[in-house]
Amino acid sequence: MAEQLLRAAPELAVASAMPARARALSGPHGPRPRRRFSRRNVFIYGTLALVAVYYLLPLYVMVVTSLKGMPEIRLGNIFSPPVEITFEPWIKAWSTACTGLNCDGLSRGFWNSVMITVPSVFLSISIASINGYALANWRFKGAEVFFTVLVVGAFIPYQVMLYPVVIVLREIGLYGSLWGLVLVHTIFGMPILTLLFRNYFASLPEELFKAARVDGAGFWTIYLRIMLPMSLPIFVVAIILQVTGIWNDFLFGVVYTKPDTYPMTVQLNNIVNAVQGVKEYNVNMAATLLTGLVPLVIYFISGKLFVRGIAAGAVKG
Amino acid sequence: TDLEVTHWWTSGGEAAAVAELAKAFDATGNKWVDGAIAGSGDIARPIMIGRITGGDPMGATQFNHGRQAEELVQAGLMRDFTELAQKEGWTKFIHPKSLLDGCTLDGKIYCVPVNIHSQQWLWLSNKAFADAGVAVPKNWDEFVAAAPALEKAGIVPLAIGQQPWQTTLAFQVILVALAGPETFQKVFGDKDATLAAGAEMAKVFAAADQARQMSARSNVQEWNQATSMVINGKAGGQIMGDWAQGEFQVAGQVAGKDYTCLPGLGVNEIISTGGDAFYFPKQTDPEKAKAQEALASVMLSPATQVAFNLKKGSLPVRGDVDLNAANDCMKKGLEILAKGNIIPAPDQLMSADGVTQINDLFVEFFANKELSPQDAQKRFAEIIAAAD
Amino acid sequence: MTSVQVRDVSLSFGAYDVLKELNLDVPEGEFLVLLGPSGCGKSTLLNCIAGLLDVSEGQIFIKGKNVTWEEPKDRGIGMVFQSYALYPQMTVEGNLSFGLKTAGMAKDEIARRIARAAEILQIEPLLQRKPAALSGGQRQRVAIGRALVRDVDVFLFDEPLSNLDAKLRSELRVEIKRLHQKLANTMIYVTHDQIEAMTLADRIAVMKGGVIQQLDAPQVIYNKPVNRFVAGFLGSPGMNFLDGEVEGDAPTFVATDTKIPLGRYGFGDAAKPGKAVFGVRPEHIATGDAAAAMPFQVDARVELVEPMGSDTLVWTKLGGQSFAFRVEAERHLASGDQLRIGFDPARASLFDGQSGSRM
Amino acid sequence: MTSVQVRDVSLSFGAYDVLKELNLDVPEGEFLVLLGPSGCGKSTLLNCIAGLLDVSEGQIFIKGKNVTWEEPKDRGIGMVFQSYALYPQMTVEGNLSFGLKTAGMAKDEIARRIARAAEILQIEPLLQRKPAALSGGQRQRVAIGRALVRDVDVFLFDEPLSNLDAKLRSELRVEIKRLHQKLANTMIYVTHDQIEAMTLADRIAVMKGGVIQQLDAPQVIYNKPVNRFVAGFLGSPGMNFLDGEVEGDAPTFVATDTKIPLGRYGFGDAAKPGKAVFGVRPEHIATGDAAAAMPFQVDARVELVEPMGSDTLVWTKLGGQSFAFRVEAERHLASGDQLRIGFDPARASLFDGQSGSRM
Amino acid sequence: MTPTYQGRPFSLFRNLNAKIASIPMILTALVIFVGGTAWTVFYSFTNSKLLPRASFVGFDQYERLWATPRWLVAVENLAIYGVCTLVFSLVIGFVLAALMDQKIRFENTFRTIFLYPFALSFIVTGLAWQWILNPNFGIQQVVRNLGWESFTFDPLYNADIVIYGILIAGLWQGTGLIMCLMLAGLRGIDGDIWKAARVDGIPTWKTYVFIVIPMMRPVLVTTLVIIASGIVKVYDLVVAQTSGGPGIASEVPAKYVYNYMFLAQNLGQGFAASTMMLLSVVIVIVPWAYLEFARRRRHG
Ligand SMILES: Nc1ncnc2c1ncn2[C@@H]1O[C@H](COP(=O)(O)OP(=O)(O)OP(=O)(O)O)[C@@H](O)[C@H]1O
Ligand SMILES: Nc1ncnc2c1ncn2[C@@H]1O[C@H](COP(=O)(O)OP(=O)(O)OP(=O)(O)O)[C@@H](O)[C@H]1O
Ligand SMILES: [Mg+2]
Ligand SMILES: [Mg+2]
Repeated sequence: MAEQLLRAAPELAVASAMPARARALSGPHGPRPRRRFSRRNVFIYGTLALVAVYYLLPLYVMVVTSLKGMPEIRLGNIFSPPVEITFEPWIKAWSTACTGLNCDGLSRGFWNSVMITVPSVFLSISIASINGYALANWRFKGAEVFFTVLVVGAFIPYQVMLYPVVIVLREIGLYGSLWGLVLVHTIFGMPILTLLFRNYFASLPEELFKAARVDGAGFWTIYLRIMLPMSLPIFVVAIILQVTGIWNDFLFGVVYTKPDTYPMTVQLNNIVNAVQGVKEYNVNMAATLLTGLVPLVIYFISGKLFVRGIAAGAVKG
Repeated sequence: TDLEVTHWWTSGGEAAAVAELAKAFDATGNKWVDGAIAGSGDIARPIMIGRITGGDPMGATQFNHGRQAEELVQAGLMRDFTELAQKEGWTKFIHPKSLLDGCTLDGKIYCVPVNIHSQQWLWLSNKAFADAGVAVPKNWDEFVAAAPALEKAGIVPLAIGQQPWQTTLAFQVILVALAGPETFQKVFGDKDATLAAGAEMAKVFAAADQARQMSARSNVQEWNQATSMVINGKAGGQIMGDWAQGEFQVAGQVAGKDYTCLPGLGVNEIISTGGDAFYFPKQTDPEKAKAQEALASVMLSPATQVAFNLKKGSLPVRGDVDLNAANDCMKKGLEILAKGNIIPAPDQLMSADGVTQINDLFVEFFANKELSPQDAQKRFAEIIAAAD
Repeated sequence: MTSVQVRDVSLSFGAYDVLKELNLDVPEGEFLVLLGPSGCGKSTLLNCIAGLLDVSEGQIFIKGKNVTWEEPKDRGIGMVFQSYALYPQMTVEGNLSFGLKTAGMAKDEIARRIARAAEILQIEPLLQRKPAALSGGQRQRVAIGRALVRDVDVFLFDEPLSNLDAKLRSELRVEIKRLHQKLANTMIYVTHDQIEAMTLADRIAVMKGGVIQQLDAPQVIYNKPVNRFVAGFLGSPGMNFLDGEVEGDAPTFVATDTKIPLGRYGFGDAAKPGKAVFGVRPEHIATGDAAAAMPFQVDARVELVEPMGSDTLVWTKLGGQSFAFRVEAERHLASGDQLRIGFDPARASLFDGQSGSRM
Repeated sequence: MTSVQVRDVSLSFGAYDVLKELNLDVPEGEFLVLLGPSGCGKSTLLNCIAGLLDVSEGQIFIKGKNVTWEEPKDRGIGMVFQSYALYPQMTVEGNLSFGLKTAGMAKDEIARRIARAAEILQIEPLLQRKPAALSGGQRQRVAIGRALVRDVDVFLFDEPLSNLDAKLRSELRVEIKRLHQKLANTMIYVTHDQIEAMTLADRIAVMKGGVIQQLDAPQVIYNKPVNRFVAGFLGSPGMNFLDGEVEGDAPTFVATDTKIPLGRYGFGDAAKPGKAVFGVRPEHIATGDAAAAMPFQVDARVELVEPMGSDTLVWTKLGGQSFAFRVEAERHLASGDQLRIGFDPARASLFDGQSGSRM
Repeated sequence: MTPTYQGRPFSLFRNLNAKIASIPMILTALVIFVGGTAWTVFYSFTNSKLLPRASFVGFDQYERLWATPRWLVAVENLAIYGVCTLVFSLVIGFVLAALMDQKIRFENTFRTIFLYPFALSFIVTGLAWQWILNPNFGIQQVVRNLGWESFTFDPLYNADIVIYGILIAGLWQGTGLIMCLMLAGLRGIDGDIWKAARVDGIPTWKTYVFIVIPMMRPVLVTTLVIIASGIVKVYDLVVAQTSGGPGIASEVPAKYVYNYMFLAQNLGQGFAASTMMLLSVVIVIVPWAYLEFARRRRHG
């Protein structure tokens, strides 16, 4: 029993492993005794586990459903695990689900999404980070005013902007092109990203910037050689936010592109929103999961950096 | 020439129908580039408008004909097909005439109607009435009378999905059926507000009130879920367009035996002639323009019409084609069409703005039990008065 | 009676042992200073006494009661932090009363205690201000007040002055000293500033690497450091160290050309031949006439002069090694000057070359 | 020849004036220290000279050239910051070469300069390390090296030592002093540590509220402060101030029962009757036999004794006010002891009661 | 006096590079946000239908807007949704962050679990929850199958509570990020404060409520901006979950705007509605921004 306890609580084990002292200590000594199932721990882990269930439930349902056949879905309830696992829905969602006449599932949209996301993320982050840098380190008259406008802009529903943006894109001749869409993502990503970058750069020691200026480095040299190498955490945050946002975007993707460049979400919408006919829930769920896969993978890879980056960029007002 | 065609036909049957159009078009030596967007006009329309006003128009695009595209036409963004229509004699074979009227503005023809969809149907589950121990009703009044029996048997008398357009559809169907086509024409076409506020319409609102009571327990979102309630005998009936028939067919049910269809709610055997049409935004490339003409004539060719409408489950726009394969209910519809008991769809009579407002009203009416029929009628009359 | 007793306390963070079987007895009313370089475990020890860290091993007694497993609030201690850790959004009064209110003390008793603390610390006019509106010194007094109102037996200070500028620091130092004389509580005070340590302490515990090197009265530590580390750590300017060897039977310290006879000055037996370090403090070196009276004398050449206002530090070379001494500010010396210096080896220290401990 | 000239420079942040028509001339090769309390505008002035802040008003000349609107790099200045501001992602070599590369200098010339700077600063073995792997002192040398390689005329230091512990600080202080002697560049050095100021400076500029209060050699500033602020700011332990009044024709300073005759000690004319503050430094006060030789003597009762190792500070009361003096560490005094103290009023300062300026 | 300004360069050219680099930001701010907004406000006074047309009708669109029950429902819903989202995501986010801050094990796992929904689009979120809340398949049916026959839980099908059904999904998607922000904030608080509170004998919850939370102001502000900007824009979620139903019970302003602009083809009405949204945003944001900046300047 005692051994079990020790194995259960490593803190205790370390302490007791030390050789017994020559002078025996009577009464309480060493670390405070801790019960593993103290009320506090039960409360903390209980709450966390309960909440985790709430968060995991939809994922579970999606995964389970996507692995069932349609008859099983009609009969059983959504929480029961699949009796017979089938990957048919996944294959269908990926490669054979139809939208109108195009029956190549999400696969086509996937590459479109990649081609939209990569330049959009790159450009929006580049511009926002330069903005943030200019705002934090090269304050000039009026800069804060533009910045305020930008932040207020973050609150404008996108729908309101659809029309003016169509006009702007038409006027500069980018309407319907990939670059038009990239521009739109850059514009609408700018408020929050600029805010993040500005706060981050402002939290870096100002002396570093001054030292570089004394060394003769100009605006761009300082940005590229001094600031960028120090900004990994905030770039991770920005990349996560933008990849998530742009990858999941539906509205801009559908309004500002053509059918052969529709992103994955449009395909997803087509698959799940086929109003007439029987809903293939399993295919829908598989398509849903497939669409969310890229941002999810990025999250799992960079979760720790994300929190650190947020701490760096968001907290310092 | 490649021609991009946008539409929102993405379900199985619809896609198959579109494939027919594409096949026929490809046969002319051009190529159909499919630009399907699922999720009905709400999602597709801003894209189309955006593309057209943004200066990057598609080759052709689906629109509900009627007044939706009016301004685009007025702004000179749409192609005029009068010449082609005269050459091919569209006016001669398109039946009913009202279909082409919807495409006509200032005497010029701007669109190509491809099918007719009718909404005025009440679908009944024979099993449900058998379970409740009452006879299958022959008209709306019998249906209302049978409702308590259904309720007692634990059956929802009337299934209505919660999406806004379904409740509006139900109301309009009731209106046409109970008040008759003249009233419909006067109210929606001539915007006769006095009539809208009058006794005739009060009857309609009372009926709608009954409908909403009967549908109180139908807890479904989508129309096909409601239909499947009828199919399973969990609901007595559903007011829905002719496309519901596809569901019964998929479930292997037979008209007359397993289910019953009552056009015009069995009161006024009338159907509306709404439907889908294609518009052709102006193109700068003459090659594309030629392809557009080819597409327009292909869409109206008899062979395409038959092939397309059989797949789509709708009625052809040509009076001169023969549909042998049609089932009972469809034949009922063809008969009515032949008799000329037709009315135009509200879309053709009223601007989208007005239609939306009326939709909103009925959506609210069905959802909000506190809104009395009298108040609803008053608001209805106001909308009609303000509409253009 | 001992007020705080630390018995065989060890503490490790993972594999890293911060405190190693540390023992410490603090009598009641004593002002004990923990002095040591950064990272030596001073704060850790203080946190163990306060109950903010669990010891890995050993016991802690306060007023004879074993408090090893007690909560901090039940130990009868009050603590003042380097950053003061005042609750920023509460007024001074709120800061003082928050703990008492939480303990459910009666309103009038709270008011009485705050009034008393405020009077002692002279912060009556500040009671309604927020910490942001206080100067460093005022903040520090509030932080002390927070401990004061709780009527604790032992005050723990963790570098309470290190955030302040020199002037304020010396003022507050005096205040703390006065406060101690007034309250006569036991106080344990962490610092790495040796002036603070010297002026405040009844006894100083010099720590290094989690071990107490020497625990004694300031003067003893200053004048008789037990090892080279303690000797070097105290004193500013620091002690002069000469590396060399002890030679011969009548022991003599030899660093290149400099020979310092040790025999007669109390080093007799301890000074075993071998490598050694000879240490002498700059202020124990006499110049001019005074030098002539010293047992050991040598000629030196001035290398660098550092006037420090109150006096001047002069750098020279002895046995080829840097050697500094202090002269009055009025003496005007310049680089290159020659002069005679002398000191009394009896006041110097001799450390073992290997272990560094005092011979 | 003047190396740096600041003419009528004002600077304000919004409505808040940080510098007010400030003038400053620094001759070539001088080591000038800017000393002052936190927030007085020292860094701001330095940044103006470096061109990192735009002045609101006034001009700045370096080597006779008007550089008011020049870029920092074109001013011939090098700057060393409190946190060193080393580029963390570059090696030491990268840090040193960054400015030169940016300026497009030839590779071999860069290498030559780095080699020279590394030699002077003795950082050759560190060239391939990153800043994170350096100790505080090494970092500081790299930071200086960064200015050194650029062959600048003027070095600007912004509190380069304030992040370090006392021991390292005093070592590096000596190094900087040596460097100045070797390079003979103009150096402007910001600090709020007066020991640094006293030991390093050729001249000290004491600032307060954006205004230079006194600009003079350290000894002058220490011994003849122009006002009470300067007097109080320098010296640790600080100068004793007695509030009182100057009375009579043969002027006498009176604080309650203490009367200090001034007439004979050089205050003659300046000492006008009225409120005044009498200041005397603790180390100018003699005790015992030495006191007997002083022109002014008084009996005092010891209130508090602060042993500081090298010497001991004794607190007493004079004219009802706190009064401290310094005795050797060997003197054992205790609270309550009576003794005679004395000082020479000629070495004291007398300030106007209102304006605080020296009489 | 000229000599003082001798050689002072034309101020436009100082920091020229910074200004050039800021051109994208300035253009975006001016052309898109200010320009687009002005354009929208301008056409809200017209009776534009499908295409913008400058035929003015004064405040007609606004009068109609405020007489439209659908708009009123939308505003009411947004208010409920907004307040609840604000309160719940702050509370839940904070509580989770506080629990995560207790030096727990598996912190990484928990954090990933709480954060992953943020990676999913609203379409996905809406769909998943629509399904779980579906009375025929989802939770309700499962509980009934367990034997509790009368159990009812169908928020998406009950007009009175549908907005809460949307809230459940919205919170599921968004609280993870809030938790991360809060956690970052908590980690930024001086450890001595905790020690001081422990010595004072202040219970943990009290320390959080009375000491820690007031100290987290900057994080709270950032969090608030993020939550609030999300609330105003809520659209996809509603569309994916309920399409505004049952009836119009889950209508929201952004959807109203969208529908009127593109479905009803009444741009004027849509613009009027969006102008109202902008106005409310401005009313909330501008005083706050002003306070923030004014406060900064004073503290330097
Ligand atoms: N939570 C911790 N985890 C791991 N190591 C720690 C932790 N806290 C302190 N240490 C280490 O323990 C050692 C002693 O730390 P402590 O804070 O007691 O030093 P200190 O003497 O107070 O130093 P300072 O003068 O800088 O405050 C340090 O080396 C430190 O790095
Ligand atoms: N960017 C700024 N905006 C507004 N006020 C500022 C700014 N920078 C400095 N100040 C104010 O100007 C005054 C002088 O600042 P400065 O940094 O020059 O002080 P300092 O003498 O260097 O102090 P320290 O010894 O603390 O470094 C301070 O009161 C400070 O608050
Ligand atoms: Mg410490
Ligand atoms: Mg400064």
